[in-house]
Amino acid sequence: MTGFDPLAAVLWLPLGAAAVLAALPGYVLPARLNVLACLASLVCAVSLFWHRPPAGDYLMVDDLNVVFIVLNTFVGFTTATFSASYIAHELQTGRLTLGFLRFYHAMYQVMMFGMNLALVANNIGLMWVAVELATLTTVVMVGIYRTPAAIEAAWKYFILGSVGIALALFGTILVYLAAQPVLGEGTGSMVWTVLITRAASFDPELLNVAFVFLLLGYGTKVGLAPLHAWLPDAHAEGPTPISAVLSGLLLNVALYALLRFKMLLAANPQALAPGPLMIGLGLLSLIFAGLMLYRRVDIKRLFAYSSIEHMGIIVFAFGVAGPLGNFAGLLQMTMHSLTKSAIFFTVGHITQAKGTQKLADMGGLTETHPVLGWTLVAGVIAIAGLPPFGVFMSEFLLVSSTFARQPVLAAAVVAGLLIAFGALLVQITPVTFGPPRGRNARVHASTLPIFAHLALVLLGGIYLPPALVAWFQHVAALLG
Amino acid sequence: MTALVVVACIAALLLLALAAALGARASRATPLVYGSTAVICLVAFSAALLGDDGALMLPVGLPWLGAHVRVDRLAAVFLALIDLGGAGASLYAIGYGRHEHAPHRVLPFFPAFIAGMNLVVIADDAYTFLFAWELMSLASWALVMADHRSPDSRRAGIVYLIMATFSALTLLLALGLLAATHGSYAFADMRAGELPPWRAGLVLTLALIGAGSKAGLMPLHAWLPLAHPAAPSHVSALMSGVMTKVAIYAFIRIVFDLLGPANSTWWWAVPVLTTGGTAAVLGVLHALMEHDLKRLLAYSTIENVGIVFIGLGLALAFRANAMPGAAALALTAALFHAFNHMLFKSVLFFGAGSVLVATGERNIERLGGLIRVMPVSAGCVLTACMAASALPPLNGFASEWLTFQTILVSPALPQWGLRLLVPTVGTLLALAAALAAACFVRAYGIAWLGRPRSACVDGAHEADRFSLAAMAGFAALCVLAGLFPGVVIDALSPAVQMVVGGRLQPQLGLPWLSIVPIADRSSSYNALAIFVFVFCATGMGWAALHRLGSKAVRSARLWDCGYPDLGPVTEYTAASYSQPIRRVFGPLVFRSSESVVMPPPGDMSPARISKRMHDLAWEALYQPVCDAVLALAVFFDRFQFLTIRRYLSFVFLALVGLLLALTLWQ
Amino acid sequence: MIQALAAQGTQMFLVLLLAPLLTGYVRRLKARLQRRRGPSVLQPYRDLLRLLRKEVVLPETSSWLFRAAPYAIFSTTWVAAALVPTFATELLFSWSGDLIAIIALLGTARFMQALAALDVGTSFGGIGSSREVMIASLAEPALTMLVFTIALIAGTTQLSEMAAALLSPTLGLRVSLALALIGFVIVAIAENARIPVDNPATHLELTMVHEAMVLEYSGRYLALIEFAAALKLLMYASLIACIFCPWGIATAGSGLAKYGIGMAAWAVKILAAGTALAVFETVIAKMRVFRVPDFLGIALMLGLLGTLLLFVSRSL
Amino acid sequence: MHGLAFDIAHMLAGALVLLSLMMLYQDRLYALINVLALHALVLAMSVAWQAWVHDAPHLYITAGIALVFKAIVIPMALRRMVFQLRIHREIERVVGSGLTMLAAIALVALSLEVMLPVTEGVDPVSREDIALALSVVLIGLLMMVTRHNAVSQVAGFMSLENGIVLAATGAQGMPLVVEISVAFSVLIAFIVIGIFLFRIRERFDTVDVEALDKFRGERR
Repeated sequence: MTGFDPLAAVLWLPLGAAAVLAALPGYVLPARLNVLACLASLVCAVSLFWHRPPAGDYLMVDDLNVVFIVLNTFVGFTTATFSASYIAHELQTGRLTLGFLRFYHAMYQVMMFGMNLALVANNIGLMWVAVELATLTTVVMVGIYRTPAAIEAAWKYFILGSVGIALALFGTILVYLAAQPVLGEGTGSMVWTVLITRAASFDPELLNVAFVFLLLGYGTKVGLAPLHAWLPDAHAEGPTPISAVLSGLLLNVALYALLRFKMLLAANPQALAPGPLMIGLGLLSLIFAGLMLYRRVDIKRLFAYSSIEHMGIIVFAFGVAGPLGNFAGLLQMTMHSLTKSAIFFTVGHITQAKGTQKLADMGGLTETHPVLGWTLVAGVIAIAGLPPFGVFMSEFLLVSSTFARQPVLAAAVVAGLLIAFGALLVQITPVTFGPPRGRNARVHASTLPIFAHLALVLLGGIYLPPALVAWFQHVAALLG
Repeated sequence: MTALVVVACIAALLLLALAAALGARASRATPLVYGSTAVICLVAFSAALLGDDGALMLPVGLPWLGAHVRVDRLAAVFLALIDLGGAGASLYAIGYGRHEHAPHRVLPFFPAFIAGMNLVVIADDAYTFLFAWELMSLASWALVMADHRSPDSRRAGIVYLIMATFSALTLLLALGLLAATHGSYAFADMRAGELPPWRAGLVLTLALIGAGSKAGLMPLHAWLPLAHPAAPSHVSALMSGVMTKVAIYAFIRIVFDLLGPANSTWWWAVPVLTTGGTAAVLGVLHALMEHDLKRLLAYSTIENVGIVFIGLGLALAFRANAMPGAAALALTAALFHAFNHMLFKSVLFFGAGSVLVATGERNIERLGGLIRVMPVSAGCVLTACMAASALPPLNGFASEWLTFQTILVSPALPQWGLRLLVPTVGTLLALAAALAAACFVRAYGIAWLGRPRSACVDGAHEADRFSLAAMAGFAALCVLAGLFPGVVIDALSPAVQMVVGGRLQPQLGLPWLSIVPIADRSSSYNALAIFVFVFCATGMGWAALHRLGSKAVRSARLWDCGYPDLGPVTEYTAASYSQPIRRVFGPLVFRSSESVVMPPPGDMSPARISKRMHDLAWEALYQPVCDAVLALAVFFDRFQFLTIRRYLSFVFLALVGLLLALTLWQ
Repeated sequence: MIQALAAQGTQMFLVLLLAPLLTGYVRRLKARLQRRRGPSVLQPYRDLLRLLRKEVVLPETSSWLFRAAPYAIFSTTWVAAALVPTFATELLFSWSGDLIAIIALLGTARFMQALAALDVGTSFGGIGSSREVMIASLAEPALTMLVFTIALIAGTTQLSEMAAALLSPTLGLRVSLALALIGFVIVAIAENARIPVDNPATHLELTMVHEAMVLEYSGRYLALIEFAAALKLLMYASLIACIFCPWGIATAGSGLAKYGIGMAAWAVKILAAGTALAVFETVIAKMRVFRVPDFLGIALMLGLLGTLLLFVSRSL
Repeated sequence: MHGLAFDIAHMLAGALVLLSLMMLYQDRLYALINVLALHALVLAMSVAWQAWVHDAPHLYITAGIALVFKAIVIPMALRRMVFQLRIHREIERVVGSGLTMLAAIALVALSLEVMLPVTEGVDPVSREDIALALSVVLIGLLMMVTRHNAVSQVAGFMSLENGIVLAATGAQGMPLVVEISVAFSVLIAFIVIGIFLFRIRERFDTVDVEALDKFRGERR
């Protein structure tokens, strides 16, 4: 490999694109350029499958993150495609101006950079910085409409996110402190690949305290109840592409960070098993979000709560651990991000067609907008964990493997799943079926990203590529 | 080989579904799709009937396991049942489907629904099984939502899909427990497992809840009378006649096959018998109170499922006591009844569909006199009604007769609990059978006989020839299965042998085509002979009357004990028809009450009677859950409206709390 | 074989021949008990003949079912009656249906009758049909439970085998059997539309059950239905006789003399049953329709109790 | 580590906790901002002392940032804001100051109880620093939770962040400390700019965070 380093490209491409986009006026060209940059990042990310550079002090690629980088760039690409048609409509209706659009595109790339960096970071400090960067960019994106509600959402996101990030940093410092007596001072004590090999000799009690901070810190970004408050509003008030990215990617990135630390704890036999904490928070999030779904009036907020619910399931899965639990968690992360972003794409078009986000003002979509309506139905079915979609497989593995060991927990999960499913069904049935309600504008929908996501999710329920399975199994073993 | 054919049929059905989704609005789509479905079903049916056992592994599904499919004798029986029902419904739908308002909401899901049911039956690992199970639920949900503009359909769809998911999750838990012993999701490994008794009992309970809620056992039936009627009639026939059988299959597969005889205990029969008996009686009582033709049929499905579960419970009891012969009798009765129910319930739903097409009405209080405008349909439906009422010489009686014979064997059971329970269940069964007859007299008498009660009957016309062919075909099968029960019993016996390790003696070799379940001495039944007798007796009676008696016939106005005819308004209504039975059972089962407002003497205003009935299962089981969830939702809703400071205090409290916990723990 | 066939044929036509006689006898006796002279015992035959010769008046609103039903009612009842051993057991076709099947055959007859009552679309037809199915829905399970009781004692549901088993000296006296007898009588009264459940002689609309159902029938159709009712009464009498006092009944293949004894015994039993019925109907009053479930509930409870006792005693 | 260096480091960290408590006690915004500046100053001294003791020159940058940015620029900006928005008299507590102080003292105890037993293997300075830093962090959070006012919330967040920087510098040889402190400064700048940019006074008529309520969405 001479000259071309895909890892560097994955990072530099978005950054460079951000600089260019910040300078370009208009919206057609920047939108296309945005898509193009994302596509290029995706190609580079895919090439990581074949050329894995050795882990350095700052960056690395391994079985865990290679999947997530590709997922990240893929969803980034499809979201950019969706965003191109979405933003055009927003310009027409005057919700955004050209100046903001320039800012939007640049920020989009910076955000992609931040997330990619967080995923490939080998240094826990660098990872923290990257997550913070991604958070800050999404904050400004959420507030981009500058309506009072958007500003309020952004403000809430910002304050809660900042506190979370501070706690995560404190946890990171504690991890360093735990590593320092073993690995000595300096960079080495923050390099993840080094940490994991020596984790067994760290002070377990310090690691425990560190994990509490990391769980709460990154958990805030993940949106676990009761730290979730920013999430629904940020999803609901920002532009829909950003909602898709938030749910589909940013939550994953934060969770990924949490997973890295969980692996450290798993590698230390004396450390407190993080299971009970994660199980508790996961269950709380699942059931809480499930109940919150019932009284939502805003469609985007509805699906935002569904994201909380899924994050709860995923964190629960990792808490239960074991090869099947971890596998289920990883699969669920992947499938959720694909499905949820597809749902947000659909919802974006629907809200444009209906001119509102209020559930009460929508109805009979399968009749007025058959493609959007049925896609929403498919998306909801997929996200609810029904076959033939991929979430079904992960929930199948999770529930069945948990029940034999901890019947009460599995029963609680089943109850939570049912509560949430009932809510989604009750909420979405009048939207997609029944007599049409509200405005019925035609939209020029870009259905390709939606179908691509749903096709992948469908494939996930039927057939998983052996390579992916092997990686996940390897990672699942590391996760303990 | 059979496995391959069935898998190919499933694939073909799924492709057909896809094609239908893309081309549902084409002009000839309806006959094409239904015709192809019928052909594919027939292929699968003959493969199941003629084929051999075999297994297949497809490289999809769970990554490290693959999708296992296997056709064994049990699966073959249910495959035959599903595909026969599917073929009949498709044939019916070629005609019926022309009246569909929105064919694009039905056509794609219909083949998928049948494919899902087929796949459930041949699945040989937990993932494929549940995948197919949910596919079946989803497709049928979409069919229930076909008439999406009606609020009832939407409500039915919501309740149905939630209950279906509940049942799938319960089965998932059951299979998860089974899988835990060997850590493998393949059925082959589950069979080998030896479970601690409490675990096996838990699996049984979960399977009963999961499969039972799909089959419509009380009190988990709430979705069934909502969803079955909401779907188009040919789909109702499939859901009632076939899908409930798939649920029964699931129960047999898990409890009889996967749990295996080694794990079984006698008390398992207790919950199965109790729920079965309760469902049988309560189902038919609900049906008796119902005015909606299709809902009535749906409740009758609950009754029949209950009867099947009584058979299954008896089989469990006998198997646990190592009495394979008796267990075989019980299981044969159950499977036979399942098959019969598929036949007659399909005809009944087809008939209801034809009535719906002809009159646009499902409320029997507004029907009447249809026998004169739809004579052929009326004959088919009458046959099915008689079969459903367990009257000889039709098939429904044959299977109930077998069930009664099984109950008569049960004093040989060593457990006291069962000895007390079985006769009680026998009473329930007898009660259910008698009430079923009452129910179908009422349904048929009010809807098809008498004088038209509303104008909607005026424009009615006979159904089209495809519908008639389907109805007549299945009605003929009802008669044939009733006259030659031995054929069906013999066809079932390999499956019975596989599941409980015993079988009935071959029936076809017996003289005069009688069926003898246990021994010559104890009981035998020959439907053919009875039929011939009745036939001859009728002939003799007819001949004698026409030789000896007057042939004069005069048509005249109604006499009615001399009352002047006040028109069809004075006809007996369905509500008043069931009033005596409501008086007897209502206070207990429905907490029903009646109040009469009688005007004072001299006042010319009409007297009024009003009745109040409660659906106790809904009020005791579902309403509290709904209320609790909604109350919690309202309570938690306030967390959407807090200030940032309060949210921050959650973070703060979580942090302090966790740190405190950690300190205390360390 | 020939003999069995002959016996079977004899029985079939014997029940046909004697059914109206029993009805006539009961009527006559009742009249005498009420100090009336009453019609001749042969009056039912005359009634039937008279009806046969009358023209049929069909209501305009009736359908083919209305005309077909009498035949079905008559033939199923007749077959049921022919399957019950009267003077001899193990007739040629007795294996073709056991007691459960016989009861179900009567159910078919009732099903058709209830439908025919609804066919013309009058309120009287409806009231009768509705009450009939209510009574049947209680009587039938009661009967089934009683059959269970007896079947458990005899170890069979075949009537011939039952009679043989109950004749066997090893049986002894059973409580369950007594319970079953009482239950059986109650059910028989209800099924045959006798007092106190129904009054065969009434035409007071509020109390009619069976009569309300056949109001619109006339001529030969009515004759068939009346005949079927008479057959049913005879059948129940024979049934009770065959099960609870099978003494004297001939078995297959025994000589003509035995058959003669059997016939004589049967005649005595039937006469006794008729007398008992007449006396009972004279001393008791008709009950309200909504008391009937209680009455039948007793039979059901007796059946269940009998079965439970047997289930339990089997273990001792 | 020789005694004097340890004592001075300890004293500075202790002073930071004390200042946090003082900040919690303040009722007036101007006074609060003054204490905040003092807090940052002490932090800068502490960081500089660490740099001196451990001979880690890059920490001087952190100290410099703390001094210039947090002790001078931000307090000035906040003052200006308070002046412009005319809220210098406003300060709303959720709970009384006595109760808050008690809670704060409990938090200090908790953080010592949490940190000291688990850091036995660590260098004593780091150990003290990290324990006291946790107290500062928790008190900062407490402050954010117990005040309605946006400016005092910023102050709370800044003290929280000061605690983290103290912990980061206390952890000997930790890389990226400078980068982290820069990142944090950017964060704080964002917050302050945010308040300016959104002109909360103009839009919402008050800086009180409770006033944002009506935009919480979902109000029916």
